[in-house]
Amino acid sequence: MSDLEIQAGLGRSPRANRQHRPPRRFGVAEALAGLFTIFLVTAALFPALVAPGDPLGIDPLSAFQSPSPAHWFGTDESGRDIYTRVSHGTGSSLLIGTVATLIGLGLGLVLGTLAGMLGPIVDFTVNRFLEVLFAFPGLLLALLFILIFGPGVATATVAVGLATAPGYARIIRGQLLSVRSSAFVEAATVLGRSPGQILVRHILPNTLAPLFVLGTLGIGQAIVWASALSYLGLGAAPPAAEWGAMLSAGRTYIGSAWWMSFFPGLFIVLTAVSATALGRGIERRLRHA
Amino acid sequence: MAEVGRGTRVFRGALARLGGALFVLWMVATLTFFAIRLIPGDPAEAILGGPGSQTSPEALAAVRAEYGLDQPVLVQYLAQLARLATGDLGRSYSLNQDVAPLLIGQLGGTLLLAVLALGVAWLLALGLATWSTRGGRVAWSVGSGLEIVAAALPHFWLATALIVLFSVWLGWLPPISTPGVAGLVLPVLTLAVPLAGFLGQIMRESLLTALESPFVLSARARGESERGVRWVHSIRHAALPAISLSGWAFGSLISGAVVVETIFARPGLGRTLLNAVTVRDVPVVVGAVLIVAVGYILMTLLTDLAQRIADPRLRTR
Amino acid sequence: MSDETGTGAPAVRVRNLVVGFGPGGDADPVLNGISFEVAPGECLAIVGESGSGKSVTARSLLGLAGENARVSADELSLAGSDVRGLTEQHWRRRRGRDVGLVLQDALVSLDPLRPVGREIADSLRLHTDLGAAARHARVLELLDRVGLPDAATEVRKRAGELSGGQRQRALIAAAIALDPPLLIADEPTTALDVTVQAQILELLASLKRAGTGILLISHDLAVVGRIADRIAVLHEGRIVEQGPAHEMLTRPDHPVTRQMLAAIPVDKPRGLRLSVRAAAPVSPSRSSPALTSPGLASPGPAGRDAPRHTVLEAVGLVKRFTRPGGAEQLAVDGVSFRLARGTTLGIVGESGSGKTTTARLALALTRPDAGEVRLLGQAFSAASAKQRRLLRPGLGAVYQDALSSFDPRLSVEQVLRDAVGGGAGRTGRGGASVSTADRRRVLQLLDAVGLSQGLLGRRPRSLSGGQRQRVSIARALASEPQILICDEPVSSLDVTVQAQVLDLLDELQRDRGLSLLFISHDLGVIQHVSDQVAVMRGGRIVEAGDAARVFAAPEHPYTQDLLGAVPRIGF
Amino acid sequence: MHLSGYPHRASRTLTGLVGLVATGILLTGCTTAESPEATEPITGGTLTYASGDAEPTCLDPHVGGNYPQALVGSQYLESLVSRDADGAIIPWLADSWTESADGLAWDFTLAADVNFTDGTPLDAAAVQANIAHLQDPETGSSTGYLALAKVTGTEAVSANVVRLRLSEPDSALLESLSQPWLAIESPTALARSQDENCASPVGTGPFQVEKWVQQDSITLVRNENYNSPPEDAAHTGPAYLDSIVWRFIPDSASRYAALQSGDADVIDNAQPDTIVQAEASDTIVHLDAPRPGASNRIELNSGRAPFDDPLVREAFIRSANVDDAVTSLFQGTAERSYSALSSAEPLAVSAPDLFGYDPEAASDLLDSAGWTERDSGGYRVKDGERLTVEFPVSTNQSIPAEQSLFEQIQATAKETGFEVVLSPMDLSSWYTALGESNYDAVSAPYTKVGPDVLRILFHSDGITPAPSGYFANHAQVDDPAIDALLTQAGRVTDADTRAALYTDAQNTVLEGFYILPLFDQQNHYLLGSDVVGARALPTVSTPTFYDAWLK
Repeated sequence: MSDLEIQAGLGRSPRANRQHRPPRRFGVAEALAGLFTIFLVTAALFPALVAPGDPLGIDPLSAFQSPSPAHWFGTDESGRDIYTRVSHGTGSSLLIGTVATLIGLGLGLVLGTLAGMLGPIVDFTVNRFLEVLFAFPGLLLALLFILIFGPGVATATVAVGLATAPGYARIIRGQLLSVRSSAFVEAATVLGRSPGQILVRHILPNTLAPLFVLGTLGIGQAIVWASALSYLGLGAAPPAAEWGAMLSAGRTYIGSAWWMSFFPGLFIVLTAVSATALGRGIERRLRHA
Repeated sequence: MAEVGRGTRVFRGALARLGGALFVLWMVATLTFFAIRLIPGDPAEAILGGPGSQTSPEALAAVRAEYGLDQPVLVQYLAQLARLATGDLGRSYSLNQDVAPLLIGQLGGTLLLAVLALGVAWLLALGLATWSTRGGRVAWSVGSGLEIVAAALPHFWLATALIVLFSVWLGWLPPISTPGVAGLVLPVLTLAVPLAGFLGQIMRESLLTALESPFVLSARARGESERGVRWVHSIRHAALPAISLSGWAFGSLISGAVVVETIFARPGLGRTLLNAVTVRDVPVVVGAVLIVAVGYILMTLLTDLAQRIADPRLRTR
Repeated sequence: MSDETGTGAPAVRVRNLVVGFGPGGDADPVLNGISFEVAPGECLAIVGESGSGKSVTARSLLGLAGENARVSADELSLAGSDVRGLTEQHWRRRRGRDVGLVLQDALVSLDPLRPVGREIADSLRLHTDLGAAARHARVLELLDRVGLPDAATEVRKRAGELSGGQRQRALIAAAIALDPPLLIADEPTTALDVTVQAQILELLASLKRAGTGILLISHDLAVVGRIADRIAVLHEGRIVEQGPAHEMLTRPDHPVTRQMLAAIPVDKPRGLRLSVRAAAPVSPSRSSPALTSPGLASPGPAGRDAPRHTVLEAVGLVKRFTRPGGAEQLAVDGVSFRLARGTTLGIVGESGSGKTTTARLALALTRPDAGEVRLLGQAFSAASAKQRRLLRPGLGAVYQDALSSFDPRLSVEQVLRDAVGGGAGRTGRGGASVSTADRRRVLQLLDAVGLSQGLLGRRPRSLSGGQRQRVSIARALASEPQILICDEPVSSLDVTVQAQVLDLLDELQRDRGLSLLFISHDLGVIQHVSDQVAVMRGGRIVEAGDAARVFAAPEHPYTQDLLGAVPRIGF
Repeated sequence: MHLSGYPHRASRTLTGLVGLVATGILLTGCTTAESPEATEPITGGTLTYASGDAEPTCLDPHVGGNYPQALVGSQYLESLVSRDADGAIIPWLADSWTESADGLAWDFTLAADVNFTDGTPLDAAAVQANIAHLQDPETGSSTGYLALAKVTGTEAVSANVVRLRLSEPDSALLESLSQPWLAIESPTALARSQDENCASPVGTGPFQVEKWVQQDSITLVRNENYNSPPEDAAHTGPAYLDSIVWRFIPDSASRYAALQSGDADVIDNAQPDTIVQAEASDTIVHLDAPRPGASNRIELNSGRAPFDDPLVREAFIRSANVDDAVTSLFQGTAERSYSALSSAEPLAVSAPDLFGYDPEAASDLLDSAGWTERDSGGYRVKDGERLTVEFPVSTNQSIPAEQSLFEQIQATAKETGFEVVLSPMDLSSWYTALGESNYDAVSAPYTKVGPDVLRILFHSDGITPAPSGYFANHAQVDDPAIDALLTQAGRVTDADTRAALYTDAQNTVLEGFYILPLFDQQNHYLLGSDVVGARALPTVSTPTFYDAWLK
């Protein structure tokens, strides 16, 4: 199991029941998540739009200022505006999250497809391999990877990707197997379709459709992980405006300047939450539409 | 199916599982061994204090001989396996002591932390799940909202927040691990809350499925009270999937321990591991990874067992 | 059955019961003013099709209609006392004591994690102050009463470890633990095989004789005919007709009742229409058109009496499965049959008899461990994959669960296009290779199965069961096959819808000279559709032959049991 | 190798000659300043010390020899001599000493009836064993080893008089011997395996090692038979405290929180912001004990472009706005330094005018140095080469505030056109970077008492790595004139001559713009107000709790 499998699994919850669950309409949560995501994407693509300032521009004499109209999120030890930094950090954080997720998905897709398509022997082997990978809890796999290739944003990103791959692989495999054994694939066989046609027409589309959702859920987790690595001083390095790095820098001053670590952390959490909310929303729409 | 047949099958199943576990262990060892080969630089030099310290050729040669680094890789690999089999995890570069006893010493604290956190997470999750399904859209939304947020909380941020709140502002709890129980509260909470987020989501889903299922209807039709329906019938169904997650939970707890032990200055596997990584202390890292892997495997075996106990259906199949 | 009503207050009396859900509930209630009563020792059957409001009725009598349900009635009394506006606590005291409930599928109606003994003891625990020992004794007594042999061991088993019949008995035992004056049985036998069904009905009848009032809820007139004293036909939230069972079954007034009766295939000669002749209604139509008097349909095409040559032949099929545990199981054990052109071969058997495996073998979806399937005189199961693919167009298939046999991503049109356009699948989403020819074929197919073009854009998920089955038939016909293999094509449908589908198949067979391999657990259906019959049990064909002969004079005892168990109208 | 944990620095420290250590125990912001000594000391209690330094891998400071070892070692080990607050050498384990006329032999008379905590008596043989242990390559001593570089042999003149023979006069000898890294340990204990001795070294100190739980804490208990306090101690006889629990809490925030919550009584490596808070609070006492030796400075690698050009070095120094940074980051807890030496050094030459922030001057200098164009990034360019400054930062050795300081220098220097590439790295990578001379600027704090530190830092010998692989002359100053001055100063015994020589040397270095001085090496302790009588040893400013007691 992996947090992804859980997240993904939850999307597939049984049909709603009046008594206990609210109708699966487009909820307020999803709306908010959507808005925040729009903000994030804007900040990532055009940071200047949401925060005109220079994320690295120092102003020693106005250091450690608490949140104020002038500095919404306050300033850090070098007088840099936290809001500006957080906004400009969005880009790198999202990038890290996305790339890591893509790596994870990519590997997962390869492994999953091998296991799902190439018959029992390959399946068995891949499964064992996955079991082995699962024996390294995510962060450990990442740490091991960093031990080998040294710290840094790039390695951290790949590390997170690697750490999440097994989860994806297992989901994809499961999806593949269930689709392959599904009645409509059989029906297609009965219609005299060749395995190739069935693969293209039915199996792949039905397997890959959920990946988008998975990705959305994954990005949130990936960002949390990557920032954890940065926090441990193994990822992005200051003064880079990366959330995790900012947070760890801010922690030194937690007693005197809580805002330095609060806001970057807040953004990490909100991002992850939005990703989850959106992912679930999309999932439901895919299922009950 | 004949009772005899079942008995033998169960036995065979146990054997198979054990074999699988051993295989995984072996693979883990192998994987790490060859992964370590990828580390740039001369291991012998690393052993002699890492890069930067310019070591005499003689010393290097000596170390190579001692660690068999002059042997062909395959020989080294087998030697490594042999050492591992005898529980010898090598010697730490940075701490100048044998890895096995060092890590074993650290293991206790981490396990205590993990077990407590798991327990607390369970309670939190169960409580939230049952409360949020008590009825009403508000409870539902609040419950699921809390869980999603909890699941998204990074340990390092949560820990900081808790310290600021309970230690700095309220001054109720020590910000670092102290021998007493008080010192455990914050670390355990930090680990438990995000986990509870995940477990809670699972539990509520399965709790709802149970509550909506016919057997609950027939229970109600027998005059079962709401409490009865929950605690006699639904709760076990809610627990099942969460039990099956324990293996994963253990993993995530270990990951969390790395951060938590560092922040709360708790001695433990995670902190040792992190230090080892930052100073590139290969034997310690490998040792820690192996130990965790063993733990994970044991955990999954236990999980299997627990599931069988909790869900009779698995026994008959 | 006699009509004599027990003394004392009726077990339940309902007058003008109205139940609505949600905001618009009052505007369009699910139950719209129904009234009935059940006396002790009497059995009232409420019969209706899915969506008619049967289950809501049952739940309303238990105060379990649901949180957001609005229940109102001029009278609603259990065992003589008014239960309107009872608080939850008061309801709890009555449930299980004044009224017991038996649900359809005991596998899910009993807690799979608890021993049935505990489930049964629940009501005792809740309503009496019996000690554990006393409860245990009572449980054994109950199990004995519902006819569960060696109860002592059964109590410790869980639902999953019991057979369907045992489960249902246990469930009934739980419901009657406190001898409630009223027992509500909601489709108690639907999921069961005929023989078991008969036994359960017999059990209910015995309870009735013992003085329990029974409210039997079912979609199947034939079933209720066995024990009901009175029958109420429920249609769209209203009781359209109510009266003594005997009259209702012999001299129905209301069209809906007639339609239902007509739809029962049992003892209806081959080719006799079961459904109303109309531009095949898309679902049990709200305004049911006038029923045309059932008459013999025109005898099929000359093909029927012409010398039959075999189109599909199975020779000594054997299929083994290995269970997870490693134990081997013979699913199909030396099955042979021939399907002659233009005829229908019905394969009947109870669950686990190997019917479905046989179907899959016939479709060459699984390889037989021994024996072979020959299609149109050519090796089929033995042929190479490529060869088989060339042969497949000669073979169409209709499945029990139509929905799952459609790619969830595709619309009706895409599904049919795929089927029509041969390799059309190659070009991504169906729309890509729009050939007007394909389009025309799709429309023809729709027309053939009596579906309107309006459905083309819909997803199968949004169709009714009948419509789905029609679509899957249309798909099966796309390749102009000579053979249709139907695996339980109607068993998940309402009787009237079933009737329509059966008629449709019959028409198609006549118009196109199709040969049908028709597999079902329902003897009635098989009897109605088959020229030849094969009765399967434990993977073997125990009896086969001309349908008329087998049904008239069954030779094998098992066949006799089956036939005996078939619920029939008429006394 | 000597690892030092975040946020500590100065893991290699040689201590040498001369100089007063201002161990001003500034009890700032402390309302308990109503002279604690007024109340009678209370015996008993356990003091919890939370260190931000990395946990030593060996508790015997002979092995390796870094500051973390010195910190804890000062509690249970003692040296032959010590220093008082005025910087004068005072007797400790040695009552007295004499230097031969040629300065090639020193005789130390040892204090009478002092025993190690294992019962072994302190005698000449014991000292000989220690010197031998320090000089034995197997021991792997770095600091002690180099401090004894000039010691060629020892002999026991009598049971309690030991003689050290030197290859050449060494006026730094006494200071060297005063350091914790050259503390005297029980020869019996030293005879054990190194692992054993690392786990529980045996000395003569007021406390002794009871148990060491790796990765957690070291427990020290009172030495009941203690009888060898240094002259400047406040009392005699055993210490007041029953025991000391020595914990390692790398996270500065946790550390300070622990002090606030009373889970720790003393913490080191206090961060500026916490110091400010402490001074505001009335429950926490601030003890500022800056380290002797070099100031905390950035060294510019004159060994390679672009800093091989003095103009560029000056330009860089002028372009860095250090003053504002120090103000904002250290919030008044640190004084800006304009000298190569710690302000603790009387001979320190301070040249404020050389290190002022002056962007205009900086860009003029660059122009004249030929770095005229600017590229799209606004950085200076010369023959297609960008004006880049590689600046490896050891996360172990530079506290966060310092790292922030570098970031600010990076920012201000950018305006002038320097691209400063800060690369935080772990210690071993950092050493590698230095070893490969793959840097243009670096901050490597260096603790060594007395101006002799200049020889280590700026003598061209310091460019070629020592056997251990470490080299100290990061500025890669290769100037015969400076070499001559420093070598001579290392030998002469006449104070004035030495002063003159060192002054010349410093001026040459400063005017060569080899270094950018920042501030004294910070060394701040915070004490709970219930802790009375704790002080820092005037040697290398490590704390001692011999006189300390808990209210």
